[in-house]
Amino acid sequence: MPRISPKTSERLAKILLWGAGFLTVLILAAIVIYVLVNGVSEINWEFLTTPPIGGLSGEGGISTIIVTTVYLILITIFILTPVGIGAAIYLSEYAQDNILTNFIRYAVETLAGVPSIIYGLFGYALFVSALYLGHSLIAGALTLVCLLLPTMIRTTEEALRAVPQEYREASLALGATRWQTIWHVALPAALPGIATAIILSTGRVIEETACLYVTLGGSAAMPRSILSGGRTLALHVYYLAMDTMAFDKAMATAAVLIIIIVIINLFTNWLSQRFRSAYTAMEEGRP
Amino acid sequence: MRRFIDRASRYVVLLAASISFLILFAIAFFIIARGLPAIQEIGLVEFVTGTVWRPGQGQYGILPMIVGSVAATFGSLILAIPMGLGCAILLAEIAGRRARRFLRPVVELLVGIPSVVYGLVGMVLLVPLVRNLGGNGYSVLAASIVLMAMILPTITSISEDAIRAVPRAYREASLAMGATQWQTIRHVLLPAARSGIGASIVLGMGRAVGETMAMIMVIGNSIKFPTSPLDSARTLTGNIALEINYASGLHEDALFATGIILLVFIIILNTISFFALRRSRAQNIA
Amino acid sequence: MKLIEVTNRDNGPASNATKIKVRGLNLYYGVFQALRDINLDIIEKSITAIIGPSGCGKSSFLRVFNRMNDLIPSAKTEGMIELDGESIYARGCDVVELRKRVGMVFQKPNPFPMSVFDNVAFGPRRHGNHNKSELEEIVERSLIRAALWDETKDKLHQSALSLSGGQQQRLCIARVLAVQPEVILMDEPCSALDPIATMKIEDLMRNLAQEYTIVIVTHNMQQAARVSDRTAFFFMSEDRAGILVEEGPTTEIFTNPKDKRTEDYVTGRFG
Amino acid sequence: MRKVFAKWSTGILSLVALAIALTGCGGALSGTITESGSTTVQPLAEKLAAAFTEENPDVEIIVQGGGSGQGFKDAVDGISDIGALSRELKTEEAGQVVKHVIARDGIAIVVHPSTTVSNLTKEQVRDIFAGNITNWNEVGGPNQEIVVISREEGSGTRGAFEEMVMEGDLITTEALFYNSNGALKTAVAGAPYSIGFLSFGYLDSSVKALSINGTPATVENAKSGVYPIVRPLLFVTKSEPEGLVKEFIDFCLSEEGQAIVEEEGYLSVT
Repeated sequence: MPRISPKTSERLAKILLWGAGFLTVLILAAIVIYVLVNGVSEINWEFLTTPPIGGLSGEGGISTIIVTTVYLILITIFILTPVGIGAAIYLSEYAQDNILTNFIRYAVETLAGVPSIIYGLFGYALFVSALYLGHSLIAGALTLVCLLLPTMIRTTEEALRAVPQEYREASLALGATRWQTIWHVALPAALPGIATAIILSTGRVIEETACLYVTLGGSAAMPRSILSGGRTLALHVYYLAMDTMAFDKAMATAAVLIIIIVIINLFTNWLSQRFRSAYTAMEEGRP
Repeated sequence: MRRFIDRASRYVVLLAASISFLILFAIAFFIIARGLPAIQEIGLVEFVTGTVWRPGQGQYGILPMIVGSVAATFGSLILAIPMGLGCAILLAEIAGRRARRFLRPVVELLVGIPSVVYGLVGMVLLVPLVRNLGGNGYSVLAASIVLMAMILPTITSISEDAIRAVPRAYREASLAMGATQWQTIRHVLLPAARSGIGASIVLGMGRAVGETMAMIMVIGNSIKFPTSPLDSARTLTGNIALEINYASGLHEDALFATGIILLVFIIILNTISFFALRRSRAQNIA
Repeated sequence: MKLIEVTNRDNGPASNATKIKVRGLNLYYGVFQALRDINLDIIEKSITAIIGPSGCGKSSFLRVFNRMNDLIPSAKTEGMIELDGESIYARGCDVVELRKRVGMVFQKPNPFPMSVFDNVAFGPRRHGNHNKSELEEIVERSLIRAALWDETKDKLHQSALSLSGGQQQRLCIARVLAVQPEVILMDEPCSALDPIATMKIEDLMRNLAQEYTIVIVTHNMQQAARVSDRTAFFFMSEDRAGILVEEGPTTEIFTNPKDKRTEDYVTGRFG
Repeated sequence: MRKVFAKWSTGILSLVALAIALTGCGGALSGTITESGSTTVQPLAEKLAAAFTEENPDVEIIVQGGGSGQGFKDAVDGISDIGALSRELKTEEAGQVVKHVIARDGIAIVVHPSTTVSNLTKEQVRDIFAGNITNWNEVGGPNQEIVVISREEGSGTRGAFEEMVMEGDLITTEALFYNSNGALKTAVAGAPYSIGFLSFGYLDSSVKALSINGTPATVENAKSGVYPIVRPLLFVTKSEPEGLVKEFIDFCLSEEGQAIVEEEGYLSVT
């Protein structure tokens, strides 16, 4: 077999590598452009502010869907944030190397890889059935909290660990208690990182389908209490695509989703950049 | 008072931390408590190697679904590994700052797109295309392509980190000996980063095995053995999501048992990637 | 005042031909100028030591010769650098070809995480030699030349990372020799090693100087005095750009420096 | 930093207020009914609920899908006040709930609109779904493989279809499966040479309904008893309904309610 000269293989390899990059861009472009081109024309004020007509006709807008999504985000984040931050504080500020800590770490690692549908099964068995919450916002939110907790803990813990140790030492040396140090020094310094974690979680609530499919019910009506069922934007896309012929509406809803996700991505990038520049400023001794 | 808050707060955060532990325990408990009796009743061997899934007739064999999940995942890996690794090398070694600034957000956005949107585009755009190749379009091939787009970012970003983490000294030593850039990548960087790359592939695999909604939308959900990429099939996850709302009694428990099998798959994959990543970190410190 | 004994050597430089010629070299990293107006001749088959305080651009200067600075996107080189009369920064110059001719040994031993054999065979293989018996011969020859054969001949297929630091550095030298370079650049090759390992490497260098042109950057003035034929003293100008203060036979630089700054440095008044 | 925390706590407070507002839905003349189950019944139930709440604005009726099996389970477990089924109760289910037939529904055999075949016998339908007939040319169509599309195990429509058409034969494993009427319709409309079965309430121009034994699938034919595949749509409650739930079921069975049933393409029970 004749060997290809190093120069030819170099050239060939680079062509293939750029090809891979190009193809990735192409995939994203195909998805985003296809959805936007087919969906954006349907998006108007009426679409956003009228409720869908019936659950299954596919006609009407997405107002109740947007409201449900917002409620679900608020309830989920409201429960998720204190638990997630608390756990992260324990792991980064208190945890010693003992069995309990190791168990917790192992749990966080493992939970992060468990697929959404398993959380769905769990939420269905515990919240929907065993706790008699039914297919409801609260059952969906609690399931999401379980799903998002590992990521929330990890991101927050990283943010806390990034706070220079000197800050804590300075605070302790001034006679502050450990908790005061955490509350007044470590947490504020880690705030942009924690905000990033919350926004990322919000994004996940918006993206999630499988676990909500089996816990949230899928009613298209306006939720009246946390015991009402509902459907989020992503679920609505699924129902529209699978249960109706309204592909135009499905595309429009998907377009709304993509626009939200792009905004969230831009926002997190901006936040993490700010976070980083805040730290470089600290390291260089500027305020 | 100050002391009291200090001491109490410690227990409060410990409690918060323990919740994650409790959740894992509760998940394991609920899935197993519901699924295990079904496995006992059906018989583990019969359940895992049975080829017919007809709950109405009391036949609960999930082998076709195991094969369906494995086939779709394997197909997606064949497509995603060269692409993802290519992108990772491009981002870590070759692309200039400007190309990187463009490519990285693209990869990030691919992560963020909800899986139903992948499913929707797959259903409307990809399935009719695949139909031209034969069959009805709802197929393992369509599922593999959709999954490829979904796991591409995982493979790309973790492999990129692994390649970046290879000590600079290796790169310089190789280049200083007159090796070309590609030779350096191929013979020095990739071997040195192989644990991290392996972990990225395993994590991508985990994501592919766990994907649910997009699979239901494009794979057709038939309960036979797929014999070609153009055949329809059903995944383990799809089986759960499709039937849980319709099931009762043993049928419902059998779906929890499907969850146990899925969970076993995932835990094996996670453990592999956990150790691979640890090894890759240890290597780069050495 | 004389603090450092310069070893008297009978063999001296084997010839007086210029191997590398540097004229009007300026090196920039972005807007920062790292080197200003360097003019220097490197004599063939001799050892040239480059000394000077930290941060005066010694390593950057060394990396000009095999164009390793190309790896830094913001780096820009001006001026003329000729290897055997041919400009190495000319448009047609092949960097890969250049690096085959100009090998480099780094500050920290950096063997690849592969076997000893694969480390030494890495270069020849990359340049297209896959003949097993030829490779075995090259590996043996290179390891003998690097005075490492006796210690490693029984563990050629063990990981190179299992060797001691000094052995690793000699392995890196063997790895360079296997490519059959004409010039070997050494960037503080002994700074991470203990005195005994250092001595072994220094002996090796003297030995290699009969065949190769060696340029060594060192912090250790005793080392420069012990091994080199010629010494170049670099210093930092006020705007932190590196400049060449003085260059000449090692004996002269250490015993009779022309410049006040050189004298201060070699007598240990600062640096 | 303190300001940021002040903002945070305001945010949290308003969240709590919101949660309370969301939960708080008391009031003497109002109440909530939850209904879940069959996706066949779902669009009808939504319309009935809309009409009922229009007359009683303080009442909320939550209508959810889930499937007939789910509807039965939810009613028994008390998760829903009313469970909806699109099939007759199984013998083992019958004793556990009180059933109310709110409408009847025909099941149409639907094909992709491009299909040239427009009539099949019940036996041919059975053979196609059992996998004994796999090509359209065996039933007078083009030489094309038949794509069989079925509902999930547990679906009421499937249960009724199996009971009335399959008569003990099993649906082939080669079939594609979807878990709602809508999903099945979308799949049939999207795949050439496909065949499936669908509630009358879902029929529209995107799919073609076949005549069975020469009888077109129309409400009239189903009502007169000529069309062979008709099943009841049920509401089930755990015990004899009272109060609000009784009001609603009575409304469904009233003249006004049954008018809506007919309007939606189902058969009234009166």
